[in-house]
Amino acid sequence: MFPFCFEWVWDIGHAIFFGGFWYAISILGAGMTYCLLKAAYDTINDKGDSHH
Amino acid sequence: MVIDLDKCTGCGACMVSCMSENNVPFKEDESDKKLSITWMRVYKLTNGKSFPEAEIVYLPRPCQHCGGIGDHGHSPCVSVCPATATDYGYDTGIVSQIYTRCFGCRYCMGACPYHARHFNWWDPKWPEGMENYLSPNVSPRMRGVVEKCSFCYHRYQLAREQAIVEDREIEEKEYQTACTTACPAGAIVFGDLNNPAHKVHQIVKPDPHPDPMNHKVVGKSRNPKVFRLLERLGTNPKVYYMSDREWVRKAGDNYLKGEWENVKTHHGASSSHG
Amino acid sequence: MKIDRRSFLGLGLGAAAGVALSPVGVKLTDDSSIWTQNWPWTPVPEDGKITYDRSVCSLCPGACGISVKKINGRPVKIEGLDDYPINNGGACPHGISGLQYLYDPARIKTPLKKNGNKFEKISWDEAISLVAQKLGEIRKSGTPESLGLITGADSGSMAQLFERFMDAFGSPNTYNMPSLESNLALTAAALHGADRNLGFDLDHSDFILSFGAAIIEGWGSPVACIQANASRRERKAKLVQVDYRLSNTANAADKIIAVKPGTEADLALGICAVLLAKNLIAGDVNTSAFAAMLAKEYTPEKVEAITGVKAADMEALAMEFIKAKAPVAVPGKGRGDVGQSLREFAAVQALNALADRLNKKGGVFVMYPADYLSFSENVMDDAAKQGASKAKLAGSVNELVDKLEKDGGLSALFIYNANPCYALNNPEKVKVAMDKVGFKVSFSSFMDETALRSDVVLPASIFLERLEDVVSGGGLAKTVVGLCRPMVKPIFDTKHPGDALILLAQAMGDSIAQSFSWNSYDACLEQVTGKIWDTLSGDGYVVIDDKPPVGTPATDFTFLASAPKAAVPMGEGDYTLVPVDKMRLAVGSMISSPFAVKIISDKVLSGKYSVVEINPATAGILKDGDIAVLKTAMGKALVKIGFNEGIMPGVIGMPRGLGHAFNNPYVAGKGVNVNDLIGPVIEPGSGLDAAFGIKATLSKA
Amino acid sequence: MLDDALIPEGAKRCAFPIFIIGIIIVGAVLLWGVYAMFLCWFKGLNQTNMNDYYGFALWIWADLAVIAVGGGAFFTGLLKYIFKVDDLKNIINFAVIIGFICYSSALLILAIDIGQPLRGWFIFWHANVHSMLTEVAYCLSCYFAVLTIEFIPNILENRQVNKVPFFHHLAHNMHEVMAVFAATGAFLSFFHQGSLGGVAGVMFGRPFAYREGLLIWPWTFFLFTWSAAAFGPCFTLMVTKITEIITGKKLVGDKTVNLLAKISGWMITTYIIAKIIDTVYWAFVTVPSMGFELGHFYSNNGFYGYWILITEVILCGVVPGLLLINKSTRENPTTRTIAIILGVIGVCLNRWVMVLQIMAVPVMSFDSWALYIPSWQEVATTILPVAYGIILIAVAYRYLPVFPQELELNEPADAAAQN
Repeated sequence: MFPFCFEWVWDIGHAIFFGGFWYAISILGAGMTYCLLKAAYDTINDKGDSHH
Repeated sequence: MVIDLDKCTGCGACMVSCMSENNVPFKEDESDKKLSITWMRVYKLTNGKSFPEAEIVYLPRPCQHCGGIGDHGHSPCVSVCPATATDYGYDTGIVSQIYTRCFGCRYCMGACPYHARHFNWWDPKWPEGMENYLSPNVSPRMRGVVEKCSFCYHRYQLAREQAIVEDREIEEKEYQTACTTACPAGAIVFGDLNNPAHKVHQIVKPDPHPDPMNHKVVGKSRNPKVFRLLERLGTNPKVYYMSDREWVRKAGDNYLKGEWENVKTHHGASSSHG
Repeated sequence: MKIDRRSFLGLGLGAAAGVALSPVGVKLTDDSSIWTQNWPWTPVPEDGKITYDRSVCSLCPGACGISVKKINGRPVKIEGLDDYPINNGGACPHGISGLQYLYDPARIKTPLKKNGNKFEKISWDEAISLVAQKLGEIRKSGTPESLGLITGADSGSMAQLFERFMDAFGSPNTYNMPSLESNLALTAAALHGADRNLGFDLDHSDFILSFGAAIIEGWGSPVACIQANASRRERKAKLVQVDYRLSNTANAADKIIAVKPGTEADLALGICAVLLAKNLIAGDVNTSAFAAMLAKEYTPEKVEAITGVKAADMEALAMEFIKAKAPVAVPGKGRGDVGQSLREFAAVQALNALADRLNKKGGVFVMYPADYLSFSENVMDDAAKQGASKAKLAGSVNELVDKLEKDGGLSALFIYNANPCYALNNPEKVKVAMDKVGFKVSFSSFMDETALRSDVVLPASIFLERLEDVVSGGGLAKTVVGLCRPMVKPIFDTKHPGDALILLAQAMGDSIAQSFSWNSYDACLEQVTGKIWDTLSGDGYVVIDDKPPVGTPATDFTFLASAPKAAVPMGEGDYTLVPVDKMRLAVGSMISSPFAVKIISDKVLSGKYSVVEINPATAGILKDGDIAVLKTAMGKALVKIGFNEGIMPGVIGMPRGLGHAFNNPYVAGKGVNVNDLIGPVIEPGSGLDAAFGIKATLSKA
Repeated sequence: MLDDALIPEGAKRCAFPIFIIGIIIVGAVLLWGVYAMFLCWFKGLNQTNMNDYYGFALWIWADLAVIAVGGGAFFTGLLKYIFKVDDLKNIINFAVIIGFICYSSALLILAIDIGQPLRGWFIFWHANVHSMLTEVAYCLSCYFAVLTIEFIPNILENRQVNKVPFFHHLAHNMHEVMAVFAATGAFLSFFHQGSLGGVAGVMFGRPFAYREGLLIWPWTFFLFTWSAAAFGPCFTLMVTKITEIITGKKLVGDKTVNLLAKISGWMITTYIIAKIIDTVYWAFVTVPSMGFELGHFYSNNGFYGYWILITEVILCGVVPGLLLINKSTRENPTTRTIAIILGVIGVCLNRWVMVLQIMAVPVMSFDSWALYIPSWQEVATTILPVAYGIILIAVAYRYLPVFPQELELNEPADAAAQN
């Protein structure tokens, strides 16, 4: 899972597999962080009109 | 490993020797063989004819230590284990099993066509006092993990350590599996298939080239009396079987109607090249 | 302050986030997995220095050399001993399982005394004095001959020690359980004179004609025989098996001669007749009466009618046999122990004699018992002399059972190396007979069927705990004395039966004590094996002799000339039930280990059921896997049907060695004891139980 | 009612006590399953009827099945957020909830199925990237995260929760970027649905399972993804139908239903064509090369015959496909429902075959068929997720605005109720 796990090898298989994995994870992470921060921001300077 | 099926008497010494060497547990009822942990299992095959034409053969089945398609080390079980708990030793050709890492998904059992892998459905339990005969060279397995024949890897380790200390190669007789040494009929021969000095190599004469008829297959025997189980699947086992009886050799694999006739002739023919 | 929903939710989330981010979760996950890798209830064997120790296995008469692997002196593995003259390196499943016997919690852990129908633990002192006192009373009453001994061992110092005790006590009533050894000795006595053994030189024969002998399934010295068979293949020596089912031996044979069960002797005699008729027999053996009998009773046609073997085939076989360089005929179907007749053994041996195969390389050796023991003169008082000179109660253990069951006759009985309440046919009758004996002393290591019925148990240490001389038996063509050495101190409060006997003798006092003046069995052994002790204790074995004996012994055919009748199976029914010996199942006084039971095929034992072999052709409405009722004149049992193309139609093969009834869930309560279904048929003259089978019926349960 | 405050504005729900009674009844079944689950955890897998021939059995089938039918979530999401098929907004929430249930169930079942649950995480930590199961585990858990993310806004829209400005804004913002999540989800789903197929396809020791393929991916990889996308919506529609029957309300407009049904129909048809091609190639090229005739896999045993192949491919594949692409049968509620049900059965049957029949077929010439019947513990733990699903749907339906169309579709009923 991590380069420091002993069965890790720097080969194409690991590159593709974990490349994809960490990519997906970071997207989800980033997305959620964005939403949370944005929500916090909106809450502070409350725009009640954010309904639509 | 080569097993001479014509010598095997089905006495079961190999099974017991294996169990006692590798701390294999036992239950009160072991008659359901699908729940019975036997790293080495002796199958009984019949030729289907009636007395007195009937014939049987006993076929001992340890883990076949497959090299996988093209013998690249991707054994059916090794390639599927999600946790790298079973691995192929490129130096020894032995398929290992790390009990403390296996988490019991049993995918390897599904992938193995030989049913050489067994699951610990129960906690291993020895009658009070009997755990005294357990050997420290092989750790007893805990419930919920898969186990299988290791070609007595611990014996290899001991022999190797000795050899390293004395700075030399391991000798043939130094590393023999428990089933081999136990067999009263001397039906099991064990050694390094790649070492021309070893008896197994001399019997099997493995063909280093891919089989022209099926490129998945490597290391086919050039001895017409010798065959492997399910060779056509391309599992490339390291266990070879030997028999003078044609019906026995045929039973080692699956053939379409009429196919055997050509295959058996080819079998001999393959000794021509390589 | 007032906590409103917002701050409350906020706090909640904060806490959750906090825990999630803290290392607690990770740590717990990791620890839990480490815990699963070291579950306290999964044993961790103690490591240590590896050593190997050599000894001899005495579980069966095979007498194989074994090598015991130890860790810090703790035995962990048994393997065959390389270069041992009997099994050089090979081993059988039972020997390898030896350690399971050693540590078995089901062993008898202390001396026991029957109290009502329960056993209570007693000390060795109590036990010895109790037995001594009981025996003392018997001697006082002036009937020392009413002490009996049933034993399995017939050779070695232990056998002689028991004999010595019986003599010193004053009783002739020693009986051996039927074994291949005893049957061969009986045969030799009938044909060549008393006190001889027969050894079959399978290693050098080029044509083995086996009359049902399960040569690779436990006959004789199992490992030696299996190795002989393996070498036979390399030597291109032929094996012809006379049998009514595809035993593993028959399967390994080059040819099978299918005979009706129980007609092996007739075939042998038929072949003799052919040889005589063709005048192909050796030398000038006086065979007149015998020859006449054969010419009359065993014409090829008659033999064909009896055995089912075509006359032509029999003649061809006879010719093949006599033309072979080194042929040998082997008697004793199955393991050659129970259900054998002297007629059959003698007929086969007669064939060997006529073919001039006695004392020839690759033939039969008529050997004198290994004479390496020198006991000092036995001290016998008058009572002893009188008693010992009295006639035996019966001619054989089977006849003894009859006698006891009818009108008793023994006031005390020793049982050593024997389990008659299981191993003899119709054990129920044996139990009744046993109950007629006032006082029974068992020297067993396990609470088997017979020990259960005894009044005192003097638990024996098993072979891994004792020093003993073990003589090769089992029809081997050589005599090897091996030394069984203690691999560990006794695990439980058991004693070497030799020591128990010595203690007992000394407790009895006067003449008996004088006969047993050693202070331990070990000392006794060293003394009586004087001539060979040094080599024995040094090399671990002594080869007494492995060459063909010189000269050709005379053969007396009178027993056969009297045209003894063949045993007829009891009762009626469309099937003949025959016991089947399996290599993986221990028989006689030996009980299968958990490992042995584990490797039994599910075509032999299925759950609680014995699986019987039956040819589909004669199975009638029964299907493979059905549960059926097997009925004989002796009783009935529930069995599972196992279709087997390899058995003669009309014959039911039932595994021997199952159905033990005592408290050990791993090896007992599994299947049926085939002996329960078979009644003894005593052969006149030999006293052997010649019941090779019994008529039976099968019906769907 | 005491939970009025939580019920979506204007929506009508059954009386609270009735609701609770319903929950209790289903909850009883749930507890039964939980009991069995703990038996398996504490006593070990000897509680099951699995054996060394059946390392994979009922549970793995259940896993594959729920994930297949759960495929409706990713596919609907894909269509809605990426291909902007806007009509699907009326069913997307529900699709997500069903997906959430399916995937959480799958993870739970896996946690029971493995012999060493406490070491389950080794599959991540000591990952063997060549194993299809590793791929499954990764994508499965990642996609489960996606589903949770997709589910959250719906929860936050609960009347009370939504009053909290932060949650209100969070829900809003998550809707904004949902396309990104949906895309990631689709990507992940493609792989784990596929690798579930790969699990069987790569077993070259098992001729019944083995398939040739593209690069490292056997054909079953693509077939599984495809079938999940094809039959998943059927399941979504089926559950919607059931919910409608139970609530006695129309919850999703016919336009949406028919649209989804149509898409599903075309997917099924195309899938089944591919499946037939695959089967034929496997039967007449792959398998003979290993020495087997097709008949070997469908004879000499008491259960598996050609019937199972025909049922899966024709009756539960071709038939629903055609019924759903044909306008008249699609828009006829009866035939549509029949097609949908057949479809769901079909995909489940396919997963059964690809798990249990593989284990049953003898490979060594001297081996024999192995059949198996699950123990009650296995059955109970397999029913557990169903009960849990029912409860979750009930609660979600009661307290969350799951169906945007609910009010408009049920106005007359509401009006009637008001006067």
